Amino acid sequence: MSTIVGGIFTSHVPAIGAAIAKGVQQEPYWKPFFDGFPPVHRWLEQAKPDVAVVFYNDHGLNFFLDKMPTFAVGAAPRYENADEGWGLPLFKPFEGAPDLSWHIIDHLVGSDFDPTTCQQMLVDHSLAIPFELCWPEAAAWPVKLVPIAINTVQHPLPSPRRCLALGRAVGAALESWDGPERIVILGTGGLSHQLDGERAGFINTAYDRHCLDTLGPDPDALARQDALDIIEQAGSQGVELLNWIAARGALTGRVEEVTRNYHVPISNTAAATMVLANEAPVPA
Amino acid sequence: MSTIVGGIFTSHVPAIGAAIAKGVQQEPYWKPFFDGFPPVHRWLEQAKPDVAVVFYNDHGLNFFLDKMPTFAVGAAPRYENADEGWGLPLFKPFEGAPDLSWHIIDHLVGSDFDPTTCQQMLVDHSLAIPFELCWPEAAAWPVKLVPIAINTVQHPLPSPRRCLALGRAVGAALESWDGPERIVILGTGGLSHQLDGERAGFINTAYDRHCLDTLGPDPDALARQDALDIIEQAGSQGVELLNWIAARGALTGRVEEVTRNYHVPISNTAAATMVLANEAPVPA
Amino acid sequence: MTSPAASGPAPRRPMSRTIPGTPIFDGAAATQGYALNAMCFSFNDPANREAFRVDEDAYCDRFALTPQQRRAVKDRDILGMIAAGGNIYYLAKLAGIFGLSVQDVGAAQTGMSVEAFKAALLAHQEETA
Amino acid sequence: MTSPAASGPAPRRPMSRTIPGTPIFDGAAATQGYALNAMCFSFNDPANREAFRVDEDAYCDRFALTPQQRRAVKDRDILGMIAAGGNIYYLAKLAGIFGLSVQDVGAAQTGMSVEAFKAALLAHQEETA
Ligand SMILES: [Fe+3]
Ligand SMILES: [Fe+3]
Repeated sequence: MSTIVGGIFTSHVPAIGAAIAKGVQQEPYWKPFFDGFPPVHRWLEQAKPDVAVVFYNDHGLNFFLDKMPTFAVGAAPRYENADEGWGLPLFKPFEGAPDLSWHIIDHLVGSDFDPTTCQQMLVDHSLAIPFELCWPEAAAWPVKLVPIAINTVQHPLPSPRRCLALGRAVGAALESWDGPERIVILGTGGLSHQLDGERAGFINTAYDRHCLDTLGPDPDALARQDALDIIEQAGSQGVELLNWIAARGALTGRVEEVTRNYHVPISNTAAATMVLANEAPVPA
Repeated sequence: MSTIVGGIFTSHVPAIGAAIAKGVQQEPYWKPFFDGFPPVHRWLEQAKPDVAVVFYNDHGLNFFLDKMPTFAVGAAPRYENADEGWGLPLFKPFEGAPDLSWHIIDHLVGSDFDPTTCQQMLVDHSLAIPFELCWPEAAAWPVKLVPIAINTVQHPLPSPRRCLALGRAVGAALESWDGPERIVILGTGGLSHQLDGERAGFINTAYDRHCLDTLGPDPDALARQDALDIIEQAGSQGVELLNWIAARGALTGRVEEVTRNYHVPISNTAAATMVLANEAPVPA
Repeated sequence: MTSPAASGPAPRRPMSRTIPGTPIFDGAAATQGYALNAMCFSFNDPANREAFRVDEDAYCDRFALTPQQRRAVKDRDILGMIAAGGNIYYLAKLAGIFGLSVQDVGAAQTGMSVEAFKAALLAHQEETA
Repeated sequence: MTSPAASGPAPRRPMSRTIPGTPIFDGAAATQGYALNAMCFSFNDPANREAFRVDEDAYCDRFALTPQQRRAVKDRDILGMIAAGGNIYYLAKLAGIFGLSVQDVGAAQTGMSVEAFKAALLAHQEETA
């Protein structure tokens, strides 16, 4: 029987990757953000996941508007990162878990979700930077990958309620998986930020704190907003919170907050990091 | 207010296109099939649709296994046919109805469907041949197009129940569309046939007749089977019946059979044609 | 286009339900067959069809076909291609290069002559009288 | 890659809800902006970035940008690109070619100096104390 060990939630700003590449994690601008990660590393050492199921959003690397999925599930034996337009150094490749991917896809389609399945898929910084943050200096990633991309780019976006339901269906699929794997869930992006329009630079620390406080104990409360409510409160790219909500849904047991960090700003973004451990409910 | 005039259901075997290109419609092999269409033409002359919403399946022209949607909705201003691998003559291009496409997509995502949206999309014989059959010798297609592709290629396939629900959600979207358009629904493919495996050549006329008898009055009965039940009864490609079931769902009123034709074989296929007129229920 | 397979195909998982003589192209088959299907998909482009005709081996190399897939392609063995993960919607494009109609393909898989296969199809006509 | 627009962009439909200063990239915007976004998507390939740098006009021609889109690109006018249907996730790739950081892009859209824009971001730090 597989085990869902918990969820890691973190921002994925490209500048974080640049800071890692330059080795400036201890400089005053960056230290308060990177200081959030030693507790994550200690938790990972004890949780020992073998597989990461990652809810993220593609930023125009693998998907374009000719074929724009609402939800896409990777089912490849291997995933590569690639140039996203800025010629930055590439991230290490990722080993897939296609059998588990197909198990999840079978379960999703059987539960009235309509995913796009991807047997070949490039993954961008929004998946790779959280890996760099979780497993710095790894020669190879210590976990296999099942990537699940959520459309946060083109409206209509899936509703927060639908994203939570997607996560819960993924969680149910993982619970019914026969393998011995220890599975960690990642949700990447956010929190509040806005890159476009006259409101560019918008940040809402009160809303972010509300989200951090609510995600663990009452995700349904976050799912009662619609996507435009989130955009109003968290900025146009703050809607990447959808990835967090979906990831939270995949934690099917009793969750407990292990660590959190919140620091403003990283680039244009209110950066947050949180770990929720997932304890299977004890049978009565 | 738009009007859903009815649904046209027909097989889409590539050989039909070849027969049209060769002008052999009146030869003994083909005549019983093409004889099914004059009543369709007469109905179309009176129904006068402006837009066709077409449920079909892509045969490896626009979609490959790298990005394989369960449901894909076109939202392009124009669609082209292209070489599907056999170098056959190409079909005329299709004018899109992007505003209506987006209205449908908004409604679908708002109703917990997870479509892939396609602003650029090639459409294959399974869409074009039914157009050729409905509007032979048209200099340009007299209807605009909203194409909706259903995955019938790679399992897990969407369930018949999900396809019927998809069609019903599309029908609800069309009913809430403010434009003056007269809309015809097309469902293409089937009926029983199987191209692959030791059971290739499988045809099941009793099951086909059951489907033709049931589709209009009781589509939910067809939707109580699962996709593998259909494959068992209708052959692996007979599962294109999913397109018919979805198209039937989009007929939201009282349906009445206008014409039907059933002829075996066309190529390896039991070929069927049916028109169901859609009468908006009279308000009490 | 290259195959995503890093270390050979995964073994096909057992299907929960089988329908005799009827391949189900599920995730396990799709994983196993990716290279072959990718090659077949490339045949939408006539230049690729020509390249295959000119040097079949080199073309199979380009898509990193598995030995099982190469053998089935070399032998024009449709059931072998399907057993190696090929999907009929893509294989149909390769069959076109080989000059095979869907009746030829059907006959080959059922072990019938093409005439017998066509006659069996026509025999259903009586049921529609 | 060519634009699918047969006869110019459709007019943007009115949004049912607006959030001041916050573009919503919906179907109407996506229809209007397809050519511009397709060009920006092409910049994932460094050879395309170089081709744009060498001859900007010719590159815009290749993607059949609308006059409104061309003008906004020529003027490095981010709000103009968005008004012409550009989506920030794709425009970010073009901004990279222009050597603009996300702070530069933010400052340009808000009418602030880059220093003032950065200072406004940093000012939120107090709220987290
Ligand atoms: Fe992001
Ligand atoms: Fe077909």
